Amino acid sequence: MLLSQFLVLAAALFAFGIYGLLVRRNMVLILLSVELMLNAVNINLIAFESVLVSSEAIGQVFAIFVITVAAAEVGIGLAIVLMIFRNRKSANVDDLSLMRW
Amino acid sequence: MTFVDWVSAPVNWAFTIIGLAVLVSGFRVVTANNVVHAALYLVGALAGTAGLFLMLSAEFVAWVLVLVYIGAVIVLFLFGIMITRAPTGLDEGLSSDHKVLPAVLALAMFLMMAWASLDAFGAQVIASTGEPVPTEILGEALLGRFLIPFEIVSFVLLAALIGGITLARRDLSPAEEEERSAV
Amino acid sequence: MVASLSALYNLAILAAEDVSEEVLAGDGGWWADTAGIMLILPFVAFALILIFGKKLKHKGGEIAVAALAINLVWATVLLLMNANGGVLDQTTFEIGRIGSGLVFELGWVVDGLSILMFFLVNFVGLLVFVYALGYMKGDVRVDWFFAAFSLFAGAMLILVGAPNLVQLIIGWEGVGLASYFLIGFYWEDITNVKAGNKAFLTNKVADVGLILGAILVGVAVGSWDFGAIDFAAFEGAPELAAVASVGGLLLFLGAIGKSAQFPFHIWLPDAMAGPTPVSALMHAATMVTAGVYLMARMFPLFQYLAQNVRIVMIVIGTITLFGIGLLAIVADDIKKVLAYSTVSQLGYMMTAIAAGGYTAGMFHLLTHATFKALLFLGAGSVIHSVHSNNMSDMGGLRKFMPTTYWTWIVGALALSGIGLSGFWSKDEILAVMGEKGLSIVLWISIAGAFVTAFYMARATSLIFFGTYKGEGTPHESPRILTVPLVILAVPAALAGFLNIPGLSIPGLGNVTEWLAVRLVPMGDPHAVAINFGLAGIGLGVAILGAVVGWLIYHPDAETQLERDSFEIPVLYPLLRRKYYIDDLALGIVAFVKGPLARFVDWTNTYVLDGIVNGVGGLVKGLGVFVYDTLDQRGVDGVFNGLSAATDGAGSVVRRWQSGRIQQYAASFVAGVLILVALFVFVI
Amino acid sequence: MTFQIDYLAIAPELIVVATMVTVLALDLILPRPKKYWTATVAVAGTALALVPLAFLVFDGEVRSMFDGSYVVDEFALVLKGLFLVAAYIVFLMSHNYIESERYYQGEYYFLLLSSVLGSLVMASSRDLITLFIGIELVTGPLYMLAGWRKGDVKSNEASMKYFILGILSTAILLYGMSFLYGLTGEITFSGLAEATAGMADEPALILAVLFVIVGFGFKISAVPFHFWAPDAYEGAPTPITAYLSVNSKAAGFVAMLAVMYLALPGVAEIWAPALWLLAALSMTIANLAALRQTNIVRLLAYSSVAQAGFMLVPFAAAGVAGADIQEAFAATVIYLVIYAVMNLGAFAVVIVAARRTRSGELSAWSGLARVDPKLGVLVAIFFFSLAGIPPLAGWFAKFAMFRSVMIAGGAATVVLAAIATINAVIALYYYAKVVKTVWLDDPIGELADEVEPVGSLRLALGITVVLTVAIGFFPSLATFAGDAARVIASGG
Repeated sequence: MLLSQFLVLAAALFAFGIYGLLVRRNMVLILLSVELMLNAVNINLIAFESVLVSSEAIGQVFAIFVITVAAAEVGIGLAIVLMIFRNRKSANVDDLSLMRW
Repeated sequence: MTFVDWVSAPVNWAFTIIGLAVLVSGFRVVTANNVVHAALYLVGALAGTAGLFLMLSAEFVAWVLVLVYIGAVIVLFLFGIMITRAPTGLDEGLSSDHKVLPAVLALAMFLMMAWASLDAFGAQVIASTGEPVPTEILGEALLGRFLIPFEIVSFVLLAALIGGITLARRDLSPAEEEERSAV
Repeated sequence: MVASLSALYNLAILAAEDVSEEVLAGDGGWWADTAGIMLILPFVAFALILIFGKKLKHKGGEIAVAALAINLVWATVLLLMNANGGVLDQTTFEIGRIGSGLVFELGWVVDGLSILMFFLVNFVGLLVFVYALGYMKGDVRVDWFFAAFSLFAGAMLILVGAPNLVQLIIGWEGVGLASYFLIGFYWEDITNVKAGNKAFLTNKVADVGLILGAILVGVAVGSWDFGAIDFAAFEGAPELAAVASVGGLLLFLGAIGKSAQFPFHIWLPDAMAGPTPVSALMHAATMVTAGVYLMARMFPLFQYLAQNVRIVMIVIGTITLFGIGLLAIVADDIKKVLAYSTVSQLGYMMTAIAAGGYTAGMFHLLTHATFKALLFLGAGSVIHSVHSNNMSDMGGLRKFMPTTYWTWIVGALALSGIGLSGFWSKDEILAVMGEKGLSIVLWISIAGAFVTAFYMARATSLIFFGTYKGEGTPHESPRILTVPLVILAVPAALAGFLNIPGLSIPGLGNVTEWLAVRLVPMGDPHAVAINFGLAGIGLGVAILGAVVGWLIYHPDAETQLERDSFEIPVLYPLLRRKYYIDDLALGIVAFVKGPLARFVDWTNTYVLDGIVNGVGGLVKGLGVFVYDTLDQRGVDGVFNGLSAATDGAGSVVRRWQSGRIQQYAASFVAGVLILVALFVFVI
Repeated sequence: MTFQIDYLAIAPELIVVATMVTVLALDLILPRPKKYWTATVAVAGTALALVPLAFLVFDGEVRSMFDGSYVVDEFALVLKGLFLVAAYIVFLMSHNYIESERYYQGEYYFLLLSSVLGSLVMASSRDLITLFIGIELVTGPLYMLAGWRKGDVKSNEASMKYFILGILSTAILLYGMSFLYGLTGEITFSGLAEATAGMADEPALILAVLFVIVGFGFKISAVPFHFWAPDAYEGAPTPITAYLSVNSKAAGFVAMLAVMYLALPGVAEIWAPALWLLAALSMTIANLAALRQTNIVRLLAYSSVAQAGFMLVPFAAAGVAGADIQEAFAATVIYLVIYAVMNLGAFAVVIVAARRTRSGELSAWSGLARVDPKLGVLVAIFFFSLAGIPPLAGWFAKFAMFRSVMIAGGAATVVLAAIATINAVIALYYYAKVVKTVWLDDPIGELADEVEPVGSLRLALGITVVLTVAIGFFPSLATFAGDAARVIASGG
């Protein structure tokens, strides 16, 4: 296996995530896109680790931290979605553009 | 490593299959016109990723991914989708109409990142395959050298939990509150 | 108390041994050690006025006066000590340092230059404060007025007493802030507020130069201490030499902002919106001289290293002294006449210092401070009496206000350079220019002297001669206003004798000797004898200007205003057509009556009047042109245009904030891409 | 491998943790009318955490744990001090604000303390993982606190915008960090510094470094990663806005300083031009946008973006010119400390004034000084200080910034200095506009009756005013911070 094949795959997933973040109107779907991006980072970390083989498995530890933080972010994000939904009966982000200029 | 070498390794066949599945699922996550489908495609992408992790001797992380994401986070997502009563059927309005610029930006990002990856690691071969990193090492690292981030990340979760509950719960109206305190 | 005195002394002794016997100074003893009290008292007064001011009879004015009175004791003692042997001392406290490098210190320097300024600020300040007690009586917010005024005096003393550039900048900004408060003092009127803002912003643009220059010079020398900088310049330290031109230019930029030199002069006439005592003290006698003072303080830098900057300084100064002086001819507001005059006189000082006339420039600063304060206070007295700033509402006041009138005459003669103090100091500037071979500058300066005398004659005629055109009956001002006028008239008349070449007054010496008490020699080419040729020309031109002005605006009550109302030189004779016809008719009658009468009348009508009117019209036309075209449209236009442009750009930039999160995210990603692309493809 | 834990070194963190737990427990036990005790405990805990900090400062020893991943040195101590004091002031500002609007108090203080804990950890972290977790703990709670006014749609919107751009930047930051690890096999700063030296031509490293900069650029709200700032500032509760603009921004700067100077000093040719660009853009764009703002909080938001640009200047200048980075390090930290003080003061004034005028619009502030001169003086002090007018603290910040630029030298640096100069003048214009409105315009509209601000708010105002004026006259108060920073930058 080549290291780069994993990295390119991760890059593609990351790009999908960016695309989703930019086009999705529903905030839950935006969160899904972000999960894709963080997952791409994890693939990077694990792939690098399998090459570097550090004594403390740093890449894998890092990935575990990323997964944990990602879970926390999802919790925060969903709480914000619920709060917005309660006020506006919609989870679409482009409905919210009161503040500008 | 020549292409023939690459093709002749069975593990690369496995990679191709799983990788394609991950890519397709990932693509559908951001394009599906059904919210629930999008979430389920994410499950697919994550499961594929876990498979890749197994190939990369990261057994523990793979199972963490399955447990945390597929077991918990996706369920959370589905709850979120249900509660916000987003249309669960086909819905063309999930994505905005302006797709060209985001697509161009995302493609440019991809080309940039892929180019940098190939440039730096183009021919690097992953030597060790299959042999999982002992969980013991991870455990010692987490509770040894990375003790502080390990403890701190628990506060990240706790804060997310408490803040999330506070934000998401419905506030009682003053009347209800009085009623409750009277009880 | 951390006194870096000993180090300074070593330097001074070193300098004295090596190069000059001029630096012979005592340490000033107790009086110099405690001179810092002058820097602190006005701030104490400021605080006390804010706290107790409302309850006192004069709303805190008495506190302000008391503070400056005490200060004046110190200033006078130090002045006398300096005149009798010299005082050179410095006291500093360290307040901080950046690493092992630059040290921040506050304190006070006592040398010839600062003592002169201490005396000037406190003496003129005290008189103006006393005057203000009467002038501001019954006005709004009197306590705030005196508080801000004290703040100003304190900041000015901090500025002139500064032993280093950092403290000078603190004082510099302080006077700017106080000035802002006081110009906008009558804030009920929006134009006053605008004037305050204009002054503040114009100054701020220039201050950037000062601060950058100070940092540049300070970093190069390794210290902001004036002693260290001056000495480095004197020795030609290579680090300083490398940045001297840029640093000098930046410092000069700061100086022309504060001293309202072209093209930063635009703020000063507008600043006349403040109460008249403010104009007298800040916009004539002290604050605007800060730029000149800075140049004098940093004189060795320009003298020994940044010589190319001096050319810029001379050009700016010369443009100012003549071009802005012309504007005084067309102004109707009495205070604006004096304001333009101030700018023009500051141009003289700046040019003199640039030309190397350190003493001449500072001497003119000294005399100018006295007579210009006198003129402003006189103007205030007049305004107080007729309740208008416009000369077209005055006239004939000579009879109603004799004290004001006579003191004004003293000030006007002094300013015009006819006999009194201004004559001596202006002559010294002309002598410096002559000696340096700056013939073009010299002739422009002489022309400027003509203009000065001309507009003073005009103002004097319009205010004090002719008939009264305002409302009500004017009356002489109360004593509290006239006594300061009389006191100020004395130095305005006599200060010139303080620096007559070769004359050393027993017990006082002369200004040249006072100012020579500096750490390093100033190299002033002080004229050993009076340059009678130039003095004669200067005096002659001034008298000519006064006479021409007088003849145009002489007290012909009926036509005085009419004579002042023309605007374009070609139209001028047409506007006066009636006058010509009358004269022509008279001439015909006279012709009939007799050849002699006819000849005299003809000469009078066509030759003399023609010359007088022609010259006057030309000068006036030039003034109108400069004012309308260059000043109002040109310089102001640039500033207004700049502000409009930034405003416009602001509204464009603002639109990018569309409020839509996904556009933000797209910008975010695009930012990443552009950043990376820049690196890959460009760098 | 076993690791020794130096409990004194992490005592401030432990005290904050204990305070968090106490706050949570108290919130459970106390009846609603007594919930203000949670605030008192939070304030007291923050103050208490300063005690071991003082011990550590006097001790002066550099304490390093976990293989150099967690270091308590002078630099960390100065910044921890800054974070704690700033948090203390924010708590004082929150006290009445949160109580009066019936927000959840216990949770509020718990979340804010979490964020403080994150910043403390960050100041000491010397590897990528600890730094990342620290920065997540700083921002995570803030996403929610920005939306704390649950019923207010603007607050919802603030929370949403901050959150979405926040996770985008986190993802990009992480991608960059993963590449840093992949290229070097190191995550400690010292290891990275060795491994990256001389790798400046490697495109993957360029990408990694730039991604990391982008991640931090979001935290410090540098243009073009600043879009969230004005909206989030406007919508969030004002004390949170103050916290966002001071603690959160400072945390971003600390992270950036540490990573660039400690982990990537060998590849300054990558990050320096990038920072140069961000600095120039931030100052110019934000200042121009600020000119047109009518809402006072938005104005302060743009001002804080512009100030971030000023703070980046020494950084960029030293890197571009290849000059000694110690001075730049010191200048940025000095700027950060002074900025924190005056900006907190400005927000405290905004809270008081908003209560009087019942509006966040600048026009509502017209003639405020004539009704309430004390408030007018405070407005003048803080806004003039932000504008950098001597003798208020702000001048010294600008001064230190310009000085470090002068030391750096070089053509690109001079251009940046010129841009900074022009922007200093533009900025003066809108700061002066605020003061002008307050002092010179005619009062309009109804003002609420004079309510003496509560004690805690007055204390907050008092602390910031005293510091703003005192640092202006005695800059050595702030140069201590710079000296500490210089020590770390020299590797000592």
